[in-house]
Amino acid sequence: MSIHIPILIIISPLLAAFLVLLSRKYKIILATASIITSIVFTLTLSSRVLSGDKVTYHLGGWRGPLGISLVVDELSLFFSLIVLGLGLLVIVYSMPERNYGRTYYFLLLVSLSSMIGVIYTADIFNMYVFYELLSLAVYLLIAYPKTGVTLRASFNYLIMGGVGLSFFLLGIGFLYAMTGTLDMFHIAGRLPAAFDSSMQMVIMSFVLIATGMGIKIAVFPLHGWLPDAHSMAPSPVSALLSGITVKIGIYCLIRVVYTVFSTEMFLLISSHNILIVLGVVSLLFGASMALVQKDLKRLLAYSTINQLGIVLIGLGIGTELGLTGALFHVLNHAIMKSTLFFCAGIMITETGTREVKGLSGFGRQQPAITFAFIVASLGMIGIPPINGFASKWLICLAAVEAGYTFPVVIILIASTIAAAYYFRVIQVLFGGSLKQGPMPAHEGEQVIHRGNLFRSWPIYILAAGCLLLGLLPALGISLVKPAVSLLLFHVVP
Amino acid sequence: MTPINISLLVFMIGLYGVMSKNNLIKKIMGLTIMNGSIVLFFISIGYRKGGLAPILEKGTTGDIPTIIVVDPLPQALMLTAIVIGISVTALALALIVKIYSKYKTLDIQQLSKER
Amino acid sequence: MRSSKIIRTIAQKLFPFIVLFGFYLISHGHLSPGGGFQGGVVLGTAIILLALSHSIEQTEKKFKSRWLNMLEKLGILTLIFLGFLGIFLGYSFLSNFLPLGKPGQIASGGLMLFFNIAIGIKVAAGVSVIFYALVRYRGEI
Amino acid sequence: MFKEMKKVFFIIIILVMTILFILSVDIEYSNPKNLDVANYYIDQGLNDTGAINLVASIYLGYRAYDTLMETIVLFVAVAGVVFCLRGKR
Repeated sequence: MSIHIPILIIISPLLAAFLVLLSRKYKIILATASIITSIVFTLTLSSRVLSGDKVTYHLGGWRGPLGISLVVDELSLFFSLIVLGLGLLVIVYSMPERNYGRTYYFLLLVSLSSMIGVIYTADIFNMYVFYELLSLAVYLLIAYPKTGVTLRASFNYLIMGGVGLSFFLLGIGFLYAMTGTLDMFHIAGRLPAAFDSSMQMVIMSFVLIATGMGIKIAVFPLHGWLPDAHSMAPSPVSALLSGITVKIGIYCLIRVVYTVFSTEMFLLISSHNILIVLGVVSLLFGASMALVQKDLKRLLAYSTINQLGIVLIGLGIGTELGLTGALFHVLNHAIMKSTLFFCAGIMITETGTREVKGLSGFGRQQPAITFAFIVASLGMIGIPPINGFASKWLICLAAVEAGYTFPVVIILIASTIAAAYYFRVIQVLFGGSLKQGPMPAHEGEQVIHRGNLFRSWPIYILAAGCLLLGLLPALGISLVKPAVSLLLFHVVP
Repeated sequence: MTPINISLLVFMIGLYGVMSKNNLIKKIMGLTIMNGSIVLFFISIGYRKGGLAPILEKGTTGDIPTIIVVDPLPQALMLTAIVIGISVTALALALIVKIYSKYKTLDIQQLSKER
Repeated sequence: MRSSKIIRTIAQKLFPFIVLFGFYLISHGHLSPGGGFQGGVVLGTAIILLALSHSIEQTEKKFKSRWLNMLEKLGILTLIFLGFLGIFLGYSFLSNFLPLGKPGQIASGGLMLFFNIAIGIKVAAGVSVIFYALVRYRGEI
Repeated sequence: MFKEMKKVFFIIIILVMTILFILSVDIEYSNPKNLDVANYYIDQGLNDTGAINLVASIYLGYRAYDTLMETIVLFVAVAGVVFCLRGKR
């Protein structure tokens, strides 16, 4: 049974998703149990993976370029642990909400399982299929409240995401025409020969795939869908989108750049400079747009564009230090942004408004939640004892080492702007007394109490994670280190 | 002009439709055109000169076929891609129906003005 | 709205043949052009034709949308179960554990026939459920 | 005025991209390279999976996992359509 673990990790949430649709009562228990099962399976794999050998599973027994195989290596293990851990917290956070029915949990489980599918697969077309499944589930999760704004945001995302995935599929077609196979490791083995004979096609396929993924991770000129989608969705879904789903795009980009197109080819077509430029532009854009927002969740959404720019800069530098910083920042951003969105969800239900101004006095009412919010936002700015500082510092160090001084200046400027907008929110939180504005429709004290219990646990856990990773950055770096050494010094099997 | 070039041209036409049209349904049409062009692209990169459809004769017992057959893999991939395209289109049309019943318009300029 | 008698009669007479053709496509998917998706869409079209020519309510009495929903879930659960059967029998997920027959016969594909049937039923139910949902929607238009 | 400018701008961008695209494509039509995997499917597909329709032997045999996921994609779309359009009749 132990050789079947990789497929069981993917199938168990998927099976639970369909069982959720069939049973009326046990939806939450089923969802939680299946995710916990997947986490346990992943942890049993981790010792084998970290000791250095890849876990490979051939679906249907067809190996090599013939069929589809699942490969769990250090990079996919790292990303799948982030996805499963945060996914469990998202499910726990959305438990107290009564009007999330069966369809909600179904879509949540399908999206989590398809994310793991994207991460584990070694076949590039299968990656496309899973990405499309993930996108469909996410469009529906955004449109879940069925109000006009969410439907519009979901439709915008559908159009942009559809175009992006079409680009991705066309890039896959180019790769297939050049190499005649779809398995990523085999493509990587055959691509240098194709590069010698027709360089422009290799470049074109890279451009197509990078554009497709660029739409999904919302780099500057292609970011149009993100602020609406991330801010209008229900709060747990916002945390899911901003914390995990965007990271899947980054994973695909890393996979394609470092496994399919090798590092040498990446440097040869000088795409690292393009990544750095895009990162710098979206960093500045996200920071300056977040500064002028009045809506709390929209501010957080623009902040996501800002932080993803930093990750792109780290990826573009491409040295060992830069990659370590980038992957560490992926982990940190996932933790911090989910904390912020969880807190924002509580703030919005308590005060009944989405405006930053309406939050005044919340800090005195619920000090613990506010403390978590402050910890996470200090991490976003990059103030030393919190985890965001460590990864930003690593990226800056790598940039200086590799001779890029300009991005460092930009990162520092953007951090100052981030400080400006986060401190504005914090100031309002401790400002005057809570205005008795339009209070939300709370019926019955009991619901609120139960809600607060389940809603605050995930926040405390995540905030503790922020502090832990900030005080002991060596812990986080030791998580990232195997993946980086795999990416830079890998051998094609 | 081989079918490969034509498929890329059609892809760009679809992209133009998605980007420049204001009507939501026309945007979805553009998406469908892009999907169709990708199907044409994949089928034409698998074509061999004089190739027949990849279905062997009824009597063969596993010998190497003497006839030339086109590459079956892109065709199998496109079966998947077509179904995915249909799913996206169906979902988008359902969203459009719902959006229309909320805002009474399909024009994206007017939609972005409404709050 | 009532369609004319000619259309109703022809649709009624055509219905069994379309269903037959759909099942032919599904069951011969590994022998000739066709397969689960194509056959399933043809089956779904048969129901749509009946609903368009007769009234929707009349068709819904015969093909209840609750049953169609159940059939759809059943199709997918069958697929996943067939995949797991491979694991239990000592092969890997989704592997073909049945013996292969003589090429060209209907039993030659092993498990493929069952895959095709499950997919076909699921697609037929899905297409008709989409049709019902779009037709019955009475928003504030 | 502004609208027409936008349209012309789009058309120019699309034309430039198309020309770049078509110039970059370097595939010989009707004479594909790297046929080893495809030839394996054509030669051994019947022995391996027992289906004389090679496309079916790929999408139900070698790549059945893709087909399973594609079915689930269709299911999610159906569930989404029903979810979007139900209620308030």
